[in-house]
Formats: sequence, C-alpha cells, structure tokens
Amino acid sequence: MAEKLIMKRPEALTDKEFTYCPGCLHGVAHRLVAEILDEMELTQNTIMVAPVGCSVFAYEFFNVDGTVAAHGRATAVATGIKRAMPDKTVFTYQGDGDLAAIGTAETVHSANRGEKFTTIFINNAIYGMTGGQMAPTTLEGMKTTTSPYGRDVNDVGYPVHVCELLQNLKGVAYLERVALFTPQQIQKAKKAIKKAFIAQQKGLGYSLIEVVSTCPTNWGQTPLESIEWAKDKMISEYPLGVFVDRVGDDK
Amino acid sequence: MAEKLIMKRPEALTDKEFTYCPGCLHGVAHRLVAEILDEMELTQNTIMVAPVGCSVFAYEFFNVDGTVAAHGRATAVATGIKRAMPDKTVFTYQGDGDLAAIGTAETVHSANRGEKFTTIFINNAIYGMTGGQMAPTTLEGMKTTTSPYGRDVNDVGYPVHVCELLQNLKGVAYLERVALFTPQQIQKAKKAIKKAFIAQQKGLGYSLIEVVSTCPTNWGQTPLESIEWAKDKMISEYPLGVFVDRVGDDK
Amino acid sequence: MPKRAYIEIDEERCKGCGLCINACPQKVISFSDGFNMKGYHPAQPDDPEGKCIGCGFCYMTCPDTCIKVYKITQD
Amino acid sequence: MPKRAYIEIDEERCKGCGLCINACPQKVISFSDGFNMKGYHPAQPDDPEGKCIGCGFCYMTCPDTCIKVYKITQD
Amino acid sequence: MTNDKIMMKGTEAMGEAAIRAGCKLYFGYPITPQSELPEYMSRRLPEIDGTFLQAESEVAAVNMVYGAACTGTRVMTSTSSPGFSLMMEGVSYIAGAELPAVFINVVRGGPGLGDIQPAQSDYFQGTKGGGHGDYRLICLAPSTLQEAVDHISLAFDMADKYRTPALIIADGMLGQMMEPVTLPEFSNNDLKAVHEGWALRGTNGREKHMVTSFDIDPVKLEKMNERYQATYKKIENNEVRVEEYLMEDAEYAFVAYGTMARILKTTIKMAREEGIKVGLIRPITLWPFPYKAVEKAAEKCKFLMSVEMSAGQMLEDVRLGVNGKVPTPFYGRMGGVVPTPTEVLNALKKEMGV
Amino acid sequence: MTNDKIMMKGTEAMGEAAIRAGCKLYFGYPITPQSELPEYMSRRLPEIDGTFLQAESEVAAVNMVYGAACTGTRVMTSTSSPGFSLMMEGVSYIAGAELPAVFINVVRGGPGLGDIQPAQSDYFQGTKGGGHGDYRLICLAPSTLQEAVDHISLAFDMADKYRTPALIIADGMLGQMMEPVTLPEFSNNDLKAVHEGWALRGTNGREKHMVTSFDIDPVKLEKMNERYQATYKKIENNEVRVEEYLMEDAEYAFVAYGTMARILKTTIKMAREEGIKVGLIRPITLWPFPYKAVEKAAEKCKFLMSVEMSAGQMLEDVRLGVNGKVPTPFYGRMGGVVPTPTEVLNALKKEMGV
Amino acid sequence: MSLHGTIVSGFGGQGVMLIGQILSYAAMVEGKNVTWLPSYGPEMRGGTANCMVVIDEEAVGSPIIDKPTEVIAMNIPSLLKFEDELEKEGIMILNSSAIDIETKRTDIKVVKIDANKIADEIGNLKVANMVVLGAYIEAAKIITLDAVKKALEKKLTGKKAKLLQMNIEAIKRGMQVASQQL
Amino acid sequence: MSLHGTIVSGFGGQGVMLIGQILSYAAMVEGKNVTWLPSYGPEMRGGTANCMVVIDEEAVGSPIIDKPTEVIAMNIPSLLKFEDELEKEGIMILNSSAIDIETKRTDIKVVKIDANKIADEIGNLKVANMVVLGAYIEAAKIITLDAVKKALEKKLTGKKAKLLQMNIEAIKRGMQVASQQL
Ligand SMILES: Cc1ncc(C[n+]2csc(CCOP(=O)(O)OP(=O)(O)O)c2C)c(N)n1
Ligand SMILES: Cc1ncc(C[n+]2csc(CCOP(=O)(O)OP(=O)(O)O)c2C)c(N)n1
Ligand code: SF4
Ligand code: SF4
Ligand code: SF4
Ligand code: SF4
Ligand code: SF4
Ligand code: SF4
Ligand SMILES: [Mg+2]
Ligand SMILES: [Mg+2]
Repeated sequence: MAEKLIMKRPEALTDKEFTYCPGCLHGVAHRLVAEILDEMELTQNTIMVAPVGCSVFAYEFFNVDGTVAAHGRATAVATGIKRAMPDKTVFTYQGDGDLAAIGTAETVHSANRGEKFTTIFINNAIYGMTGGQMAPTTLEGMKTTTSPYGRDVNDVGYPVHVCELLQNLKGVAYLERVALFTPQQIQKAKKAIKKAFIAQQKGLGYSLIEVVSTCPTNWGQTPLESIEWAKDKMISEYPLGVFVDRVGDDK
Repeated sequence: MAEKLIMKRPEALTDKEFTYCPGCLHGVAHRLVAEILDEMELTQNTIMVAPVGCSVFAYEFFNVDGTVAAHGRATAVATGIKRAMPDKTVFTYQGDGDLAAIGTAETVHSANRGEKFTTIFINNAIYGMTGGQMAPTTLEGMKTTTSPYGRDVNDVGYPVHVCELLQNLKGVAYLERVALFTPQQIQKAKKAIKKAFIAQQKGLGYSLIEVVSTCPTNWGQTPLESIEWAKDKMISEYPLGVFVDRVGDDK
Repeated sequence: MPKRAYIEIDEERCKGCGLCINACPQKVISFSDGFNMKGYHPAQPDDPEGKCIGCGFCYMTCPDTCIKVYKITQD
Repeated sequence: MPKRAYIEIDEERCKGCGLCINACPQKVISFSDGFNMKGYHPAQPDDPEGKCIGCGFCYMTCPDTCIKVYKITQD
Repeated sequence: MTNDKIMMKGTEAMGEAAIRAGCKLYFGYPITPQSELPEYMSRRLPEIDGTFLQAESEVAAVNMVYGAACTGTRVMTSTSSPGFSLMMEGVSYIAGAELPAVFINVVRGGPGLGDIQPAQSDYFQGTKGGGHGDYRLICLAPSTLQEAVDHISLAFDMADKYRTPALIIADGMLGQMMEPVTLPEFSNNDLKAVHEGWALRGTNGREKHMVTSFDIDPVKLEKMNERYQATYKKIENNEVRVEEYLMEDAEYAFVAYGTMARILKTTIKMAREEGIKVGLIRPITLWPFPYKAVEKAAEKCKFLMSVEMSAGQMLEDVRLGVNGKVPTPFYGRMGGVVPTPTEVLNALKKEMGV
Repeated sequence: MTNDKIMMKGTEAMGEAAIRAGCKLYFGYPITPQSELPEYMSRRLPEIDGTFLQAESEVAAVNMVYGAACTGTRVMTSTSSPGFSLMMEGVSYIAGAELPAVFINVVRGGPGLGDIQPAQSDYFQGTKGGGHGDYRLICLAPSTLQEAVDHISLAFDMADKYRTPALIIADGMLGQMMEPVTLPEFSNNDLKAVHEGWALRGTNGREKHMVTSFDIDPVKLEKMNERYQATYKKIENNEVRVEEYLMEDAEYAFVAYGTMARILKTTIKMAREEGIKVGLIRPITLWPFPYKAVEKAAEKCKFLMSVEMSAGQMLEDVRLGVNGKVPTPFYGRMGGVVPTPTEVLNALKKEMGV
Repeated sequence: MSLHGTIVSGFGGQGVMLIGQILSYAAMVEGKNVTWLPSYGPEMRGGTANCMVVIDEEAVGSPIIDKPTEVIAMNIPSLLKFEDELEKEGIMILNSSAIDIETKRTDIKVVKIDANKIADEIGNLKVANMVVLGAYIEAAKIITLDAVKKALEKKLTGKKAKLLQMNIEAIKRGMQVASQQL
Repeated sequence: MSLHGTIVSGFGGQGVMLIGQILSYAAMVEGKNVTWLPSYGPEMRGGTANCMVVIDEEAVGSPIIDKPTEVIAMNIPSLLKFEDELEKEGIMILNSSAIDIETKRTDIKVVKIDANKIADEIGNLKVANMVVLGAYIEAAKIITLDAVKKALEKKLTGKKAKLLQMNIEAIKRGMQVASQQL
C-alpha cells in the first residue's frame, strides 16, 4: 500500500498567500495557469504581466519573472516584452475593467497585430479592486456602486462581449470563453488555457481565454451564492465556447 | 425659358476654401454632409467635432458651431456635447488614424453606449496629415512611410475593418460603408449619411458611415490614379454595404 | 437641340484635379491653359455646342465645390 | 471498502469560503468550529469513514490552493 | 455646533457641493482613493436631471469634459494621480480652448502605480503644468472638509469668470475622511447666460462659434497665448489666497498646504507649548502661489520650512518667494507616508539647532 | 570639414545615432514635427534585426517601451508635445520602476493642439515632472544637430547607469533641419550583461525578478522613493552639463537652451560688435539644472536674462539659481514663434536702458 | 485627556465602519470636534478593514493618531494588528464571538463581549456591532448614550426607522456587559 | 556678404526640397557652414512647400533669416508669398513654366527661366528643378558648379547614378539662361 500525492499547489506559484477575498475565483484561475506552466515546462522561461485590478499582486504569486502594467496597458507592456524577447513565453492576466474599458485600444490592436502572447482575461462583471463600480461587462440591470439604479443599457450601453468583439480579427489564433463554476468547467478551462499557450508556442498569433468569474465581495454575495448566481446569470449573457481556433487538435 | 441653379455649394459650408490637396475626397465628403444638414434643416442646430488629421480645419468649413477634439477623442468630445445638449444634432468627422488607432477605445465605447450622434469616418488607408504613415486600415503589402517594405500583416497586423468590428455592438443604430469614386457611389453615400442623421434624430443610437476615400498625395498618385486604384484595391478589402440598420425604410 | 443646361466653375477655387473632367459624360469640361493664383491650371466649361445635360456629375465629384449647375427650362 | 484517498487542508491558508465543501461529492469536508489566525472558520477533512474517493474536486475548486489530495494505491 | 452640520465623506461632500454649485455633468473613471465621488454622483446627478457617465478611461473622461464644457455647462471630473497623468493632454486642450471646467485630483503616493495613501507629490504637475504648453490651472488646496466644500463653488466660479480650468488638489485623507461640514445652498445663478457669447449651442441665426486650442499660424497662436497670459496675470493679481496662522509673533514659519497644514497646526500647538514661536503660511491657492506672504515672512522669520508629503516640490515656490533672504529647510515624507505632528516638531527643533 | 560629415535631417540623425548606440527597439506614434524619426527607424531597424513598431497611440507606445525596458534592452520612443502629454502616466511608471529608456520630445507650440512650429514650452513638463509623483527625468537639451546626435548615446548611457529614464528635449527646428554632422561609431558594449541582475528574461534557475513601481505599503513605497531620490542626488552631483559662452568678461548674461541658445549666439555677436559685453549660460542638462553656473554668473553680471520660446518656464530655475542677487529679466515668444537675433538684441538693450 | 483616537477594526461584513460613523456623529452632536478616517485599499480584498475616529475638544489637527487610545477588535487579525499600538492604559474591546485567543498586553483595560450571541438573543445578528459599540460607550466614557441615540435617529430614517429600538437595545446590552467587566 | 539665406518654394512635386538639399550639400563640400530647414505642416496639404538654406562663413546661428537674400519661386503662390520678404538687391529666380505673372518688386534682380521647357528638351521633366538650380548658381554665385557636382554624386548613387549626367546638363542649361539675363 502506497500513498501518492496527486494534487497540490503547483510549482509555478510562489508560497505567498493570495490576497483575494474568500471564495474569489481569481485564485482558481491562477492555479490553472500555474499548472499549465508546470506541465508545459515553461515556468523558467516565462515573463508575466499583471494588471491593475484585484490581481495586481499576481506578479508576486507566480514563480516567474514579472511586472505590473499601468491600468489597461498590460498587452502593450507584453508587446514590448515579447518583441524584445521573442523566445520567451509571455502572458498577461487582466480584469474586465482593465482589458475591456481603459485597455480597449491595446486589447484590440494587440489582437489585431497577432502579438504572440497569451491573455488570461477574468470577466467578473465588475471593478473588483476599486470597490464594485460598473464594468463594461456588467449585466443589464445589475446594480453596482456607479450604476446604483441598475445598468441602464440605453444610457450606458450593453455588456461588452470581448470574444465576440475580437473574433473577426485575423491576428487571433485562439479565443475561448470558459467558466470556473464546477469542477468540470474548471477542467475545461484548463484545457483552453493550455491551447492558448500552445498557440503562443507555435507562433500562431494572439491567444486569449476569457474566464467568466465571480466577485462575491462586490456582488454582495457569499462565495456559494456567487457561484450559483454566475452559473445562471453570467453564463446566459456570456455563452461559453471556442470562438477562434487556429491551433487544431494535435497538441 | 428660364434658368435654374440646381446644384451649388451648400449653405452649411462656409466660404472658406478647403485646405485639402487637389483631388482629395475629403472635400466631397464634406459637401455631402453639408447637403444633408441643409436638406434636413439641421444646420442651425448642429454642433460638429473635427478631428486631428487633414480634416482638422473642418470646423471652419462647416457653417455650424464646432470644435476640434484631441487626436482620437472626437467621440468622447461629442459624448460630452451631446450629453450636455441632447436636443442638438452632433456629429464627428474622423480619419482612420484618429478613429481606428488612437481613438479605438473611444470609438468602441461610444458605439457600445449607443451615443446619439453621428460619425463620418474617412478611410483613406493612411495617415494623411502627418505625411503618409501606416494606418490601421493600410492594405496588406502597401508601402507607407512607416511600412517602407510594405505592410507585413504577420508583424503589424491586418487591415482593421471598422464596420465589421462594430457591427455586433447593440448600441449601433446605423452602420454603412460607402465610397466616393463614382457619381453613383456618391449619391449612395449621401443617402447613407442621411440615414445616419435620421438615426440620430430618432434617438435610436450611434450611427457611423465609413467613407472609403483616397489620399492622392500620400499614395503618390494623381487624383485620377488614386480614384482608379481605390476602386480596385480599397473596395476589395473594404466591401461596401449596410452593416446595421435599425432605422428602416420609412424616412 | 436647344441648350439644356450649363455649368459655372469658380476657377480661383479650382485645384485642377480633373475629377470633374473625368466624370463628365458629355466631355464638356477641359483644363485651362493659364494658371490661377493658386498656381493650378483650373478646369473650365468647354461646351461650345451646348451639350451639357445638367447631370451634375461634375458637381458631385468636385472635391472643392467649384461648380454650379444650371438647368434651362422652356416655359 | 478500504480507504482509497484522503486530503490535507492547510487550515491557516484557508479562508473558509466553503467551495470545497460544496464541491465534494462525498461530503467529507466540513467547517472547523475554531478560528484560524485570519479569523475564519477553516475547512477541515471530515472523513471518519474513509469515503474520500480522491476525485480532486475540492482541490480544483479551492481558490486558495489549500488542499492536497493523496491517493492510496494497493500495491 | 449648529444643526445644519452633517458628517460626510470628503469625496461625497465635494460631490454634493458641486451639485449645489450647479454642476450638471460628471464624467470620470473610478480610482482609489476617490471612487466615492463618482459613486455619489451616479446616485445624485440623475435626481437633478444631470448626467453621470462613467467613461471608458480617464483619457475619454477628460475629453468628455472638454465636450460638455464647450457648451458652457458646468462640468467636472475627479481622479487620482495616475488618472490625472492620463488627462494631461486633455487638460492642456481645455486650457488652450479656454474652457471652464473643474478637476479634482485626490493625490496618492507615486510615482507609477505607487500606493493609495495620501500624498502631495503632484504639486508640480498641478501648478507648473503637467501637460504641454504655456498654460496654468487655478489650483486650490483645501485643508479641511469644510474648505473642500467651499472650494468647489469657488472653483466653478473662477473657472467661469476667467474661462480657464480650475483644479482642486486634495489627498486621500481629505477624500476619505468624514468631519462635520455645512453644505452651501443651491446656486441659482443663471449659469447658461454667462457663456452665451462663445459656447457651442447651435447657431440659431447667429454667427457660428468655434472653440479650439489650434491655429496653424504661429503668429495667431502667439496671440492666443498672449490672451491666456493676460488672464493668468489677472488671476495672479486677484485670486491669491493664503492663510497666515499665528504668524504675528512668529520667529519661524512652516509653509504647508492641505492635509499637511492641518497636521502642522497640531505641531504648532505643541511647539508653542514649549515656547517655540512658530507660525504657518498656508497657501490656499497653490497657483497663483502666495509669493508675497512668503516674502513678508522671510523678512521677519529666521527660516521658512516647507513641509510636504513629497520630496520637496512646493519648496521651489517657497524659495522663489524667499528669494535668498533666509534659509529654507525642508521636511517631507514620501510615498504616502503622512508625517506625524511630533516628527515635524522634532525636525523643526533640529533645524533650530536645539 | 572632414569627409565623414554628412547632411541629415535632425530627427533622422538622432535615429541613426540611436541605432549606433545599440538601441534595438523603437515604439512610437507619428506626430509632426518628428515623424521622420519613426519613419527612419522603420527603414533602419529591420536592417539590424531590431524592432520598429508603430503603436496604436502614444499611450500604447510608452507602455511598450516600459515592457521592452523591463528586459533590459535598449529601447526608445519619440514624440511631440501632445503626444508626450499622453505618455505622462507611462513615464511616471517607467521612472517608478527604475527602467532605463530614452524619450525624445520634439517640442511644438502649445497648449492643446497648438501648432507644429518649434517651441520650448514643455520645460516644466520635462524637468519638474509632468506625470504624478516624485520623479525626475534626466533632461538633455541639444542646441545643434551634432550635439543632438551626441546626446543620444549619452542619454542611453546615463539611463543604463542610473536605471532611470532620460529625455531629450528638442524642438521642431532641430528636428526638421539638416546640417553637417559626424555620426558616432557603432557601440559594441555588452549591453545585455549590464542589467542581468534585475531584468525580466525568464528565471532559468535563478530567483524570480520583479519590476514594479508599486507597493501597497506606504512605508515600503517610501523606501523605494528614497532610493529614487538617492539616484537623483547622484545625478545632480555628477551630471550637470552647461556651456558658458563668452562669459569671461560678460557684464550681462543670457540664459537659454537648445535652438534659442544657438540663435542667441548670433545676437551676442551683434551685441559685441556694438561693444555690449554679453555672454550666454547654456544649460545642456535642463535637469539637473546648472544652478551653480547661474549663481556664479549672478555674482558678476548686472542681470541674467532668460530667453525662451515660451512664456517663461526655465526662468524659474534661473531665479532659483540667482537667488535674488541680481535682476532676472525675461524675453520670450510663444506659440511657435522663434525670436530673431535682432529682436532679442533690442530686448537686451531695452533692459540695459540704452 | 481631551484627545481620543479610537480604532474600530474587523471584517468587511461586521459593520466596523458604521460603528465608527455612529461614534463620530454622536461626538458631533455633543459639540465635540471629530474626524473619521477609514483605512482603505486592497490590503486583503474583502479582508480586515478599520477606521479611526479622532475626538477632540479643540479643532482636530491630524486625523491620524500614532497610538490609539481605544481599540475595538472585531476579529483575530484586528487584535493582532492593533494590540501593540494601543496606548498604555488604553481600552481594548474584543468581540469574543470571533476571537478565541487572548491579547498579550497586560497594561491595558480589556472588555470581552460575545456580540453575536447577544445580538442573536435580541433577534438580529446584524446588531452585533451595536452591542460592541455599547461596550465601548460604557468603557471609554467619551460620548453619552443620549448622543448616540441622536446619531442613530439621524442614520436610521425612512424604512430603517423601525430598527432604532433594536439598535438601542443592543447598545444597552453591550453597556451592561461592559459595566460588569470594568 | 558672408551670410546667405535662400528660400526655395513651390509645389510638393516640384522638387524644391531637393534643390535646397543639393545646395546645402554643395555648401558643406565647399567648407561653408550651412543649415537647411523645411517649412512643414498642413498649410495647404499637397500645396506649396518651401525650405530655407542658410550659408555662412562662420557657424550658423539661427537657421531662420527674417529677410532672405535669394528666393527661388517655382509657382505663383511662392512668388506671392515671398516677393515682399526678399532683401533689397536680392535675387529672385522665377520658374516661368508655372508663373505667368510678374513680380511687383523693382529693386531686386529677377531671373526667369522656363524650366519645364528646357527639361523637356533635355528629355526628362523631372530635372526642371535642376535647371532652376543652375540659374540660381549662376545668379547668386555662392557655390560653385563643382561643389554641386560633388553633391549630386553623393545623392545619386546606385541605380540613380546614371541620372548624374542629365542633371548636370540641366544645371548647365540653367546657368546659361541666367547668364544671358544678368
Ligand atoms: C489610470 C488608472 N485608472 C484607474 C485606476 C484604478 N483602478 C484600479 S483597478 C481598476 C479596475 C479593476 O477592475 P478589473 O480590471 O475588472 O479587475 P478586478 O479587480 O475586477 O479583478 C481601476 C479602475 C488605476 N489604478 N489607474
Ligand atoms: C496625440 C497626438 N498624436 C499624434 C498626432 C499627430 N497626428 C495628427 S493627424 C494624425 C493622423 C492623421 O491620420 P487620419 O486620422 O487617418 O486622418 P487623415 O489625415 O488621413 O485624414 C496624427 C498621427 C497628434 N496631433 N496628436
Ligand atoms: S473584490 Fe471581488 S474580484 Fe477582488 S478579490 Fe474580492 S472577490 Fe475577488
Ligand atoms: S494628405 Fe491625403 S488626405 Fe490629406 S488632404 Fe492631401 S490627399 Fe487628402
Ligand atoms: S452637368 Fe453633367 S454634362 Fe454638364 S458639365 Fe457637368 S458633368 Fe458634364
Ligand atoms: S473637380 Fe473641381 S477642383 Fe477638380 S478640376 Fe474640376 S472644378 Fe477643379
Ligand atoms: S478528493 Fe473528492 S471526495 Fe475527496 S475530499 Fe476532495 S472532493 Fe471530496
Ligand atoms: S475551498 Fe479552500 S479556502 Fe475555501 S474553504 Fe475550502 S480549503 Fe478553505
Ligand atoms: Mg473585474
Ligand atoms: Mg487617414
């Protein structure tokens, strides 16, 4: 009879405890990325770009060289890094405010240029770090601290669908929307992230994984409530699926 | 026997001579907008926003209240104006560098918010004013002063298709791509511009007309050559047509 | 056939781009030999036989709004 | 049935979110009554009957990487 | 303590004061430590039929402000340091186009992402011009919540009067704290009429109006610049504001503004208990800077000590005012650290050689 | 005149100088009057296996520079006034993250859109910090094309040495003109090794590297700021550069930099022909500013006259250097107007009372 | 002593900001000068937050005090964070519903209160913070129950007015418990 | 006079910048100090552009001179723009292929040259600008033909080298015409 440790904190994470709220799925997304880095043996050759957002500390959590970009500019910073070091693996990790509001131009143009790095995009429909303001991805009617009467789509616009916006850009090599609300979804998300890194490794272009996530704190919900709410509301607004796949199935 | 003046410089233009190069179609686009303003009797109640680009002087050419926005920010400025004066007609006039490079975030978000103004977008595949640098819309392989070896789409990305990028945003009420290379196209363009202003008048949302144009000077062509080249090359990259129409046919 | 229409060109405003000349189905516009004060050879109506049909193509294509089109009606 | 698997939880790292408890198909995790130094009631393995199947759902859902999963192989 | 005092968060009190001053539009982008201001505006502006819009970025926000200001309607934005840096181009445009608008920078520790704690390290940016070109911002530095509230309508009034943007420099402490304040009455000036002569509102029969910071001809652009400079001269002549606190008998003077100044009042109390005759010059307008008050103090004090939550920025203006007459020592803390009354007292004593 | 002199446009000469200095990446966005620099780089960088990338905006460009600089590779950008304003946040981040990088601002008339003629009205922005927080840029102001070329490698070297960004302030005249220059040789320093200790290049077995301008803890952020200030102090001690032109016997002194200084040399020639003993203090580094040279001049000259293509910005530094000893009159033109030698001579005479 | 600096600290959901605000409001009602300053920022997102209330007879200079004179700790991290900073002879109110460890300080006054239990007894877990506030009022004696009542009347208006009684009840219960420990 | 300021002005396509650059290069070859400065900007997009060449025995101070000593006007707007500014006794070279009006100045030296016609005769309309340059060389006598030849050799390298002869021919023809008018 033998014991085998089959699952544990991946090597690509440092020992530092995550600064996220209880039940916040940023932590799950981190772990998945770290697992892929380990599995693909990229950890030693990776440079990451953290955003400004709750995940601003991400560059401390991953066991890779890293920096934090100005709010919204992670893909510009990654462009600079990748162009200077084309043989390294580079990824950005960004929230919806960061990527789809202030960073819109950088997102669209990095994707259009087919920059050869990967973006992990956490869509939690809110500005988490600054205390729950409306994000471009906030759902119709949803109350936030800057949409106190509920998001009025006629006044402030509709939830922005990042994958749908980027899917026609030819520079995009892999684009998928995943969620983290069940173990099954988490496994699927991991596969997606892997494909994104493969796209990068193969130099096929830009890859982005939109991770539909939660923000229990600013949604005013318990962790479990937030998961249930997201399964229902978030996924019906943000359907999961593969939008662009130029990688193919041979891994 | 009587004589009737049936066509002449519209009232909505001032007497100032255009500062454009010989044969530059910015002038035609101006005239069309001015004709619509006159026909719809909007001239007295319109506020326009000129961009930074060759049409930076546009606010002097139109006989309406006007300003010039910082490069790329015309739709943000128009948002401010329209929100302050919701009963005025507001339009921006922008080049491809302005609207699709530095102004990408403002463009996408103004469209997504369904801001109730109109954008006339001149796609001449180049930065005209600054001397012919590559634009987001520059064609594959096209030589410009910053793509001296021809636009390498693998390195700097593919021509950006603004209508295709915006067409899935629900805030958009009218979206059409037109050209100005034949009298017939010019007439069609005029109808499109009219529809865009109708969309605004009806408060249906954001309207944008992409006008495929020329830049004889920076393309290094005579005016006639530029027209012929554009008919062939520009239109095959940028197919004309209606992308969004929430106005319908009753005018 | 009686003269149906004619055009006027503001030659000082004209930049000699030739788009009107190119667009005119009746070929009744030509370049002037002289220079205007901008230094261009401006376009000029060149319709000795009164062939202009008042289609306005010249007006429509002119980027510098130099052209006026007149219709002559027989009433 | 012999014990097939078990888990360890780093209770000081745990934030008591309960996601692992919710995800466990065997319901062999529970909240501790005490507080950890972060002030939370941490999750704890609660598997007196050895029902854990080592599916790793707890590991997968835990946002704070508190959980280790061990398989017991009979060889 | 009268009944009409209420407790409000600094940012919210400023928001309410803006609404009472007739501000009709707010464009902004969230950033700590001032997000409560846009949040407050998002609740309040719809109630008065005003417009709150969260922009996609600070760059967009400042240009929306430009647009709304073109119509001569009272409009404002607020942000914190990195966000204000992003606005620099827009601010320069607004100044160049002579548009009245109000900005609030709730300064935090820098440079770069820095932190979110109170700081005063954006003084140069606010007073000398962080954007390009020869422009100035009227720059107010409130020290208490009451003053912050009062500065709001003052800022709008001056912006309208001089057709130039005004900036309120606060910091995270002033923005986040609550203290009792009296809110002003609702303004009922006819603000629309003021700008009839130039604002963009549709021609309706009159000559067209153009608003621009642009002239391709340098001679004409210089004329525009001369006009700006004439305005700035007027503001320098009329609008310098300064508090002189216990300066009558002062042998030493602190120079400090905003939160720092309020903390120094505690230091001064402590010092005076020990018999040290120290006073405070508190610039209320950072631009125009109260050079005269500083100069006057330099005539009687042994030194003027600039105390800042920065590496020493206002210090340069202090030195320009002192003009070599007496020493100008400096005490400061950086990166969001707020000096305590005691540590400044110690610094003062050290400088005095005691 | 030796054979190795060539005629090149200012911007292009600077571009070539950068390539010879080992610059491997250029990110930028076109803007007059400096677009020839990115244009030149787009031709040249591919030839040396470098990277030219036209960014979608100046905001993106400066952050690409940030990224490339994180890897310790030589990288630069160039722009003109409104574009540099847009970079202010990024510049502050780069300074805060202690990244070596080179910026060129080819200054044009402002504020706002202004015009595209040569100006010096971004002095404050460049020297005091247009972005937020307590940072400084090493700021070089070449006066001739040759000097512009020489400043490029100097800027890269200093940026590397001090791990801090450097800025070259030029203007449209310097950028657009051609004059004979000698280009430097190709640098063959091992630039990569310099930054091995901190640059982001993948861990490959070593401890991870982190580059940031961020620390949520103000005490730690203050420590970072203390490190920056220590660097700035070193630079102030070592890197002040100034030209003193005909100052030995000068009774009056001009203070001017860049294009203005070169024009003043003509003025001085004219003045001396009339027997007026005037010299020139020409700051070559605007930051660190040559306060000592100014102070020394103030000891023997009747006045120091700051002459600028601005409303008077460097004037404040001149006054800080003079410290009240003698008058500091000012002559300036704004909005892109370039003063002629004659008009400055007249201004000088007026000030002299003749 | 005329100058008080009180820190209230706990989890986001524990109502610590409100305790501080009611306290400030009450001080204002009593004609004292007062400032309230929250800690802010992503120390731990959704983790421990705190605020500082400075009450002075004269105008408040600095809204930050190096050494608090009173600390209300609602959870373990708050206790750990502030126990060292508390002034000698200072007052520490501990919410024993969430704190099962002891302070190591011996030179301070400690009041322990099982706020959740009491709140539960009253019938609404949300008033646990008011129970703690009651303990503070009794222990610190800076503001009066009367002033706090007035403050609550201002805060609880409209639909919330009906909660007033329950809140006051909670405060009184807290005062009772504290008085037994002092 | 040791200080010359020459303005070359015309349409974008007329090669005015090149005239100025060749001139500058030649001045450098001759050991003179020289600066070349283009007008730039969207005055009229694609319209008239000009450059100023300053040649001095000493180091060039200002690259802008208030009053040019020579003007080369390639089209009507250039004539109109600069005729007033030209120094008394200054030299005005007029490209009469594109200018059918007269200057109103009577206190200057004027050389008119039908550059297009001559270029056409030589066989390439593109060398019209060199014809004009020739006229300038002859009229202004600041730089020598030799220096200009050397400048052209530097400019016309590679594939363009074969154009050298034609350019020199054009310059000589321009010099001829000018010498007849002086
Ligand atoms: C220029 C600038 N603007 C604003 C901010 C403030 N800010 C920090 S994070 C953030 C948004 C965070 O939301 P998101 O990107 O969705 O990330 P999340 O926290 O939700 O994971 C904002 C607005 C900033 N730091 N810099
Ligand atoms: C912030 C800023 N960046 C750059 C510029 C320079 N600039 C002026 S117009 C322009 C691009 C013009 O191209 P486009 O928008 O396509 O208009 P076009 O001239 O082709 O009509 C640029 C880059 C500027 N004025 N401001
Ligand atoms: S605020 Fe929201 S997104 Fe941020 S850490 Fe907390 S739960 Fe996660
Ligand atoms: S440069 Fe091009 S776009 Fe601009 S005016 Fe000339 S032809 Fe038109
Ligand atoms: S109206 Fe028609 S026919 Fe007449 S000149 Fe114009 S284009 Fe020719
Ligand atoms: S189209 Fe207009 S500008 Fe062009 S040649 Fe004809 S009249 Fe002249
Ligand atoms: S491994 Fe599976 S069965 Fe075992 S504790 Fe975890 S979730 Fe439950
Ligand atoms: S999921 Fe992780 S953090 Fe949450 S309760 Fe379980 S072990 Fe603790
Ligand atoms: Mg988010
Ligand atoms: Mg264009």
